[in-house]
Amino acid sequence: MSETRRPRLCCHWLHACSGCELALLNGGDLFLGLLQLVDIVHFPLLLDYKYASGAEGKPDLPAAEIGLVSGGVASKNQLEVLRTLRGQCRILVAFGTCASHGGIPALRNQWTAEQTWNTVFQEDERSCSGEFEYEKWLDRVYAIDEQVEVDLLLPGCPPRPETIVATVAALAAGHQPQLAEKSVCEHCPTVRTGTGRMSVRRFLANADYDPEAPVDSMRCLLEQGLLCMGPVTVGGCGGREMPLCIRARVPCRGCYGPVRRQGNQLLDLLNVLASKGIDHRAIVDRRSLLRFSGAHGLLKPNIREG
Amino acid sequence: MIYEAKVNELAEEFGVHRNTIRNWINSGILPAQEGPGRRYLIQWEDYRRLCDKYGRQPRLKPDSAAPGELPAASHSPVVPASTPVCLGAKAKDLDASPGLADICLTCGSCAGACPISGVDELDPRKIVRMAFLGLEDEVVASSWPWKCTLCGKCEAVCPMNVEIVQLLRRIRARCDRDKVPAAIRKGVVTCLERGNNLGIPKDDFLALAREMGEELARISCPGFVTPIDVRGTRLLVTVNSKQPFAEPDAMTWWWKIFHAAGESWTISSEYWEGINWGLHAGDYGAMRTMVKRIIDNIERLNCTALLLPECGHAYYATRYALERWFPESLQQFKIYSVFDLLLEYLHEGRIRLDPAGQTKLATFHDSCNYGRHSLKAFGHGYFEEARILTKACCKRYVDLVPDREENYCCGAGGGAWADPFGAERVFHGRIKARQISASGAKLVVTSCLNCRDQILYSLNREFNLHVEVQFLWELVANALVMPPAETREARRV
Amino acid sequence: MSEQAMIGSVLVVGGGISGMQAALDLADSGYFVHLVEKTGAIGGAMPQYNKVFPTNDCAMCIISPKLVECGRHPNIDIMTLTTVIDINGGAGDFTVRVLEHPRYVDSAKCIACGQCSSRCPKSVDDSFNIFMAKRKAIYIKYPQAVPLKYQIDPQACIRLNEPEKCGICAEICPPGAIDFSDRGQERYLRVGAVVMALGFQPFDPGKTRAWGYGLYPNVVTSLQFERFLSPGGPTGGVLVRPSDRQPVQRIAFLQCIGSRDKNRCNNEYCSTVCCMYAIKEAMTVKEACPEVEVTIFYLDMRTPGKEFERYFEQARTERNIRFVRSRIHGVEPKGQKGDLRLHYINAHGRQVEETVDLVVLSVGLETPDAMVRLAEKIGIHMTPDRFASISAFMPVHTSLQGIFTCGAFNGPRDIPQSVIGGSAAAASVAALLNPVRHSLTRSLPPPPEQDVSRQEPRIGVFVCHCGTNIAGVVDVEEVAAYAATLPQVAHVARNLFTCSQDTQDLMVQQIREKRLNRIVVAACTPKTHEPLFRKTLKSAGINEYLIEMANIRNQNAWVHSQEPELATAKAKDLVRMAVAKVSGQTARKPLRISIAPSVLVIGGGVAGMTSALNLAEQGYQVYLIEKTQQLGGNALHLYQTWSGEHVPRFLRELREAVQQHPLIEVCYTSTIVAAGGHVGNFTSLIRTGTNRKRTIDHGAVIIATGAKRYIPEEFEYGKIPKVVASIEFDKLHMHNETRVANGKSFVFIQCVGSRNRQRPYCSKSCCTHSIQSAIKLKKEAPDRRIYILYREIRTYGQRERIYNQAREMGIVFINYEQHGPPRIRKADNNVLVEVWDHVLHRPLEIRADMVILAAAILANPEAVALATMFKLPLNRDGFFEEAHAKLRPVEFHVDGVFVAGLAHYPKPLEESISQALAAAAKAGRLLSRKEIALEPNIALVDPDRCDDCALCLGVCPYQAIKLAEYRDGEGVLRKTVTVDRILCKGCGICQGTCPKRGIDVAGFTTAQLEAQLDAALEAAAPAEEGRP
Amino acid sequence: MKKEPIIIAFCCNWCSYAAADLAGISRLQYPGSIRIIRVMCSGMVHPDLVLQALNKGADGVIVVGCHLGECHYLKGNEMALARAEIIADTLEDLGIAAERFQLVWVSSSEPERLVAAFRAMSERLRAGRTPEIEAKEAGQ
Repeated sequence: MSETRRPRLCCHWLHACSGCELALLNGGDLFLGLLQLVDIVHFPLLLDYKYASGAEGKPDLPAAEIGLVSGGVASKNQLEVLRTLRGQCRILVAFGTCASHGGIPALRNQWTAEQTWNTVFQEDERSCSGEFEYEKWLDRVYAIDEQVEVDLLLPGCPPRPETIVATVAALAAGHQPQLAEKSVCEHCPTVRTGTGRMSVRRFLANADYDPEAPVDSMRCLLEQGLLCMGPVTVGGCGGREMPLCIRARVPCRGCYGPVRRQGNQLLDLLNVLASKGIDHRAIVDRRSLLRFSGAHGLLKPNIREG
Repeated sequence: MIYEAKVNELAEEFGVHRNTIRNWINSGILPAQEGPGRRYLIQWEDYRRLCDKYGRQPRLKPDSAAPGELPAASHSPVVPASTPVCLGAKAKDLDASPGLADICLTCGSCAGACPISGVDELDPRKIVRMAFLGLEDEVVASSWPWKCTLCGKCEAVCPMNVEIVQLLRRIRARCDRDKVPAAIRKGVVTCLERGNNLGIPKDDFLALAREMGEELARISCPGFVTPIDVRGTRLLVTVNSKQPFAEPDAMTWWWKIFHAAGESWTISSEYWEGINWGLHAGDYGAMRTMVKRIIDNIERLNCTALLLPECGHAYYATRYALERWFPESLQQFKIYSVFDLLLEYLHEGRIRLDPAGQTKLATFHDSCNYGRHSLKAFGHGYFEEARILTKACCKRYVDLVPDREENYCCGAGGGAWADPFGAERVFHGRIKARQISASGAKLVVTSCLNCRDQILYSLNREFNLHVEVQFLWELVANALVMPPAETREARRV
Repeated sequence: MSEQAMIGSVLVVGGGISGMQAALDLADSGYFVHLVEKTGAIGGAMPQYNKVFPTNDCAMCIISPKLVECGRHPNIDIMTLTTVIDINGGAGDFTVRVLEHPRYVDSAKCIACGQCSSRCPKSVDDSFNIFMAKRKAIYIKYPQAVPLKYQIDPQACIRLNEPEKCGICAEICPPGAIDFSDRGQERYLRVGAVVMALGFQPFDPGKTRAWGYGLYPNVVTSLQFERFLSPGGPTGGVLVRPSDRQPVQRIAFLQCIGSRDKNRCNNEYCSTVCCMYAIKEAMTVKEACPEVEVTIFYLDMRTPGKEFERYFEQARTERNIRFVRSRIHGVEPKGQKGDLRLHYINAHGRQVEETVDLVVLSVGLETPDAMVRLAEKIGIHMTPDRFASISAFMPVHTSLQGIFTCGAFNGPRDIPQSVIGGSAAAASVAALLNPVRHSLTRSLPPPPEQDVSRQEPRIGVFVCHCGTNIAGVVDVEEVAAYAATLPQVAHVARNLFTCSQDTQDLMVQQIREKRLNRIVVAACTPKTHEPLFRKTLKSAGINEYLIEMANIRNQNAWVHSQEPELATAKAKDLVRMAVAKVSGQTARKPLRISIAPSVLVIGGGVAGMTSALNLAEQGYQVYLIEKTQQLGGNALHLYQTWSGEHVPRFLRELREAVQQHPLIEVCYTSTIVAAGGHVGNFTSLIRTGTNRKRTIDHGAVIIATGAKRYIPEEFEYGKIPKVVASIEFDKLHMHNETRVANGKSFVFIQCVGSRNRQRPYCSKSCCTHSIQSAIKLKKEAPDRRIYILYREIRTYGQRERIYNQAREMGIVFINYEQHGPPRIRKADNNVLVEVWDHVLHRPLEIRADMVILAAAILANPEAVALATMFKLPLNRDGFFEEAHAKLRPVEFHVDGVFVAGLAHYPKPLEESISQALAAAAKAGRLLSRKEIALEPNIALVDPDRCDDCALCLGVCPYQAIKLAEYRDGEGVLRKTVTVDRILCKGCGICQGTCPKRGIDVAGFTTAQLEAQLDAALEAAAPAEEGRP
Repeated sequence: MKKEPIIIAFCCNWCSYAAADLAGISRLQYPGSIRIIRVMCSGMVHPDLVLQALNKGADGVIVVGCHLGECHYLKGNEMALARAEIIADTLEDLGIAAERFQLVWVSSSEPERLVAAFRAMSERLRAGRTPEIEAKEAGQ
């Protein structure tokens, strides 16, 4: 291995939608620049590379210095691939919110695998009929750090292209990537007073604002009574600029996952509401607040309903 | 409901002896039928009446009464409870001094200390309260003043120093004379009319005294002659008329001591009675007259000291009357208590005592009059003296608990021995009996005739005490080491 | 006396709680204090108690920090074994002759190692344990004594009585502190004022045989019983019969032993405290052994103090303590086994005989003869009850100017009243000696604090035996050995009493030698003892907050006393948790703020005026806020004090003094509408009568807003004109209105609106008040018939005299507790009162010309608004709740705010005045410092985590959190969360709210709590998954 | 023999911590597997700490605050009450037995009440109503 050789990048998807990979591509020039820094050795979205089973029936994946894994782990096969990736990559990055916290697919953790199976594949008329070979499911959807050791979380649904490229670039250069550690509020310019209305408005309700006036004259959406998940969600969606949803004057949906790695967006937000004297039971389907972070056992089948 | 109980259970419950229960049953105080297993069947109502009578909290209640609920206090004997007492309607005059009732805190110390409080509703606190609230007529009309032995235990414990005994004496004084128990009333009248309580004619008495003297000389005191109306002697000695009447030998114990001590003494041929039931009857006029007679005797016989032996109340009444009505005569002669005199003999070596003869475990019972009453009235109670003397005559001694100021009355004081309330008297004495049994003493020494009679004749029998009871001077007389005749003679000069 | 000639030091005679309080308040207010104590250690009677009522705190635990505070104070000179011989001179300059008795141990050398005592061959009865245990001839008074120096009992010491013999202590004493040639010496002290806190002695019931004390071993005094209940007592807190060490099954408390008695003693007065301490002792027994039958035989249960009535009620209903209204005349033995027999008459007049195992005599308080003699020698007037004669208007002034008194020497009283008295005396001294404040005090700067923030934690663990309290259950050696194995622990030590003075010195030494920078004390509770250890850290030169206590006594040894192994294991866990927590502890600096030298006094009644006048005399500006047009408050309705002093005259003089004082500004018809700020710097908004608003800056607040009267709804009040409330009656009486003037029969009904379900408290002053009125009526016309219908007569203390006087005058007292309240109806021209007599159990009928209702005192409803403004708690009855019922009776947890008078609880005038002076003392003590240090137990923002989401702003109950704007490095306008260090009280509600751990209360950070949690669960097997 | 359930008790400095001290003074006895963590106010306890404790092996968690209306900090216990509801709901969501968490009010003078709460929770947990059993019961 020559000393000038660029670090290899292995990018793989598991229980994912490919949005993260597309975000990387959306980086455009930035992505091209990245090609100067790393050698992409595996990237299913770009390279139609089938990883045949290896010698002992293991997935055959190339070794790399940097591994980006998007999506959570939902099947035995995915688990096997993940373990292989962990073995092959020196730095393993959970790429996007699904890999970091379960993401949207982990919403199904509210039910047992069996329930989901029956609902989706048996009861729904639209489901495919006929004989298919399905992958063998795990009991629930896991974030990848529940199964293997992960070196870095790069959350986002999807992550911001600039952040992806900067992160890979930093890793390639052997630096610690600079990722947002604080919540969405950090760069939210809305007007906060620490007080607010003591009720929860429906999520879809519109915020009060003057469309002509800049966002920084708009009142904090949470203080307006909108269920904004900004305070419990890690920032980064807007870079050092205004968060994206706020930019659109809608509340944060929490897509970057919890602000603390161990945090629980549902519990933290309910706690905020409770502390402010808001009846949290006014929220319809509170568990949907874990829509992006239902892995790590935070969403569980409701045994009482079951 | 039928109350089923064994005699000993009832005895335990009422704090009396089995004999007392049997007596109650036999006398009809407690109607009861003999039942199986040596049990008695008692109607609940009868049982409750007995509890009321003796002021006890019923141990059992009829099934209908809620547990823990106390039956309503029973009614006043005079006025039914439903009739309210109108306060302020009538001016009260019994308790002229606040110390007699007003300062009462109604704390209940007196009632707790009184051995018969609750018996027939008698309760010192209640009496004080009634006097205070102007209900003295009810008190005066009741039998309480005569069931009370005036022992003063109530007064001794009163934190406010309410003079309860004084109040009761006043109440006694208020009673119509025909309400005064017959024996007392008669005793006073007889004494006033005939010179002594029992009306013993002078000649009979003098003859008896002489005879007894001769016998004493023959048995133990050679040369003894009963000194009657001997002028110029030091000591005038009175006589309790009960003794010449019932147990003349008892007089000679003192005579023997005088003889041994070489005392110069005499008995008066007139008005020799020492008993003063004016005190018990609340008849202060009679009391004064009787004491005046003694003063006259002293003056007539030119004595310089007075001794009233035999009974606690005689000493108390006489000294009290002297201090109250004849203070000047106390300048002329000295009044001795039995203790003062005996101790003087002992300390001056005029008598010698040998305890060897008395091996029974002895105890001393403090009479109320020599004890508490003297302490209060004269500033000194004869507690230690009695014990020094008793111990000088007995090898083994034990105190009653409690004793001295806290001693319990024998139950027969204040004239009660002569009163018609025998059942109450026995009930009163139950604590004394218990004290005596608990002490283990087999010999009870006392300085009062009433106490002696109550313990010896009543409690002994009622409570199976099996104790010997002696007067202090009887004990001393028996322990005397008689000196040779010349010593006595020498001393007399 | 000219001001120049005054002396800026004070003599406090008596080292009990009252004297200690006076000394501390004075020393902190700028006066040097000589604290003279006749025994070998300060503390007075309180260290002997097991618990205190009604809080049930451990007495030793709450007094111990005060002892140490006195012991350490640079401006308090404690002189033990010292008696005052004579006092000469006058106010401002006294010369005091004192005699220091020989200790025979050089205090400067003694290290309190205790070797002397362990080797001393002579044992004598220990008076601290009321002769139920032994001590040596060389001894310390009690283990936590201050000063902790041994002393030789010259009566007992072999060597001192027979020269040539023994002398073992001198031979083995490591520092050679024993000095048999010690002769003691006379000294002369020059002081500006004297505070006499001479204290009391318990009545000796052995003077009479009636109660069997000294005759039967199972008759004990209440103080002995305290020792039996005390874990440090002769039985280690286990209740057994003294005669045979068998368990106790039945206990009887006999009340009024040596009180309210002129027969067996000459103490006519009520000792005030016995009812409550009897309940307390009974409750303690019942808590430990509910099956024990406890009966209290009483005459009147006197529970008039704050929360006392509830305590009484709790004892009766929840604890099943039996209360029998019957005074027991005597105690007799039953049988030979130690049983005792009581004979009494129950409420129904029936005889009852009971057998009990143990009789506790609730002995009263009296002034020791020696103290009476001293007072006589100095020339202080005494009352017939042998207490210092004081005026209700000047409750801490003796008859001699410049000599003040406090505590039980002023009449029997409980701890809070003694503490209040101590403070009140201090206030009076401070006013007298104001010109020479700070003239003789010294301040010792603490050693420089070393910065340990960059050092690795080097933790020192000090494991306390607490005598046998901990070591008797927990294997402390094992715990210490275990502590040594914990990470970062650099030093472990064990101490017999970690809180004792000598151990403190030892700790300082070890911290320095071993370069310790975090300390764990495994001992009792931080609630009482952390402040003490913090001072120790300070003297060792490290930041005082680098400490954590592992509570292995209260929350371990004592609650698992039967399971030593478990307790030892738990102690290790607790130490591990404390070590984990302390390693995350950071140094904090107290916040120094300057103080506005002025006081806002709210309420122009007697309490408010008294506080105002005293503070003005102390030289501070006072704003006195009165909502009406005149000063005087409730006292305007009063005619005389219990002792017959004329209130209107006093009120007029007080009012004039207040109005004329240049430093007092009275704001009439004014109310507070808003308040802000904090200790030292309050800002209050006042609305005046003209509806103008005005802002006042002040350093302290005294709340003296008084109380309201109850308007009766019972007894036909308002329906029959001859039924009036007592306050109305007083007015009619004062003006000799015809109903009164012609009246021949008067009935007073007590407890109208008090002591019921709705208001379960006693209004405290009504019994005294009604009796006074009755006496006055009777004096005017002796043929008047006067009846007082009561439930309990509560003429506590020397007030009992007027109760006795009333009865002597023929006033009739009828108790209606048993048979129910009286019935009132109109009859012709007068009122017919029907009531049952409690002795005769018969109905009584009284034709009354007037019926006077002793109506309750109610909390001022305006207190609620004030409480909200100043963030103060109210109790269930609406009265202000002080910081601690026993030892902080005029303070709040909110610094700089004090309470006095009826706003705190119903009380008679003299107690209001005392409390007002005490509040002034506290305010003066605060203002005498130019600046104060605030506890930095506040929330801190972690800038690395906080993202200014502002969620914490709204949840803060003190509005202490704000968003501040700033421009960042790039010039962008940003916001940041800031915490007002003064407003913040450190509750941590913000911490519980923040989703990102961006804000933490110092000393209780989430990281620290987590560390504790992890340490606690270290051994527990985690659930099967990493996260649920 | 069943292991004593491990219970973490977050005790408010002003009420229950003092009550726990008083329990000692009164020599009340309670199970030895209770670990008290002192907090300044029940309102200081973030629900996350409760969940953490349960995750890290505690069988039960008890948060003890002052009686409503008696909070030393005016309203911290009201916070704790509101939080207790969300904790309860979260436990339900997670299928954790509700008995494993409890909020109790105790004043500083009510050690018996505190001890009774400790004992009651310990006994409840020892009775075996663990989440696993709960799940089984629900499944039947």
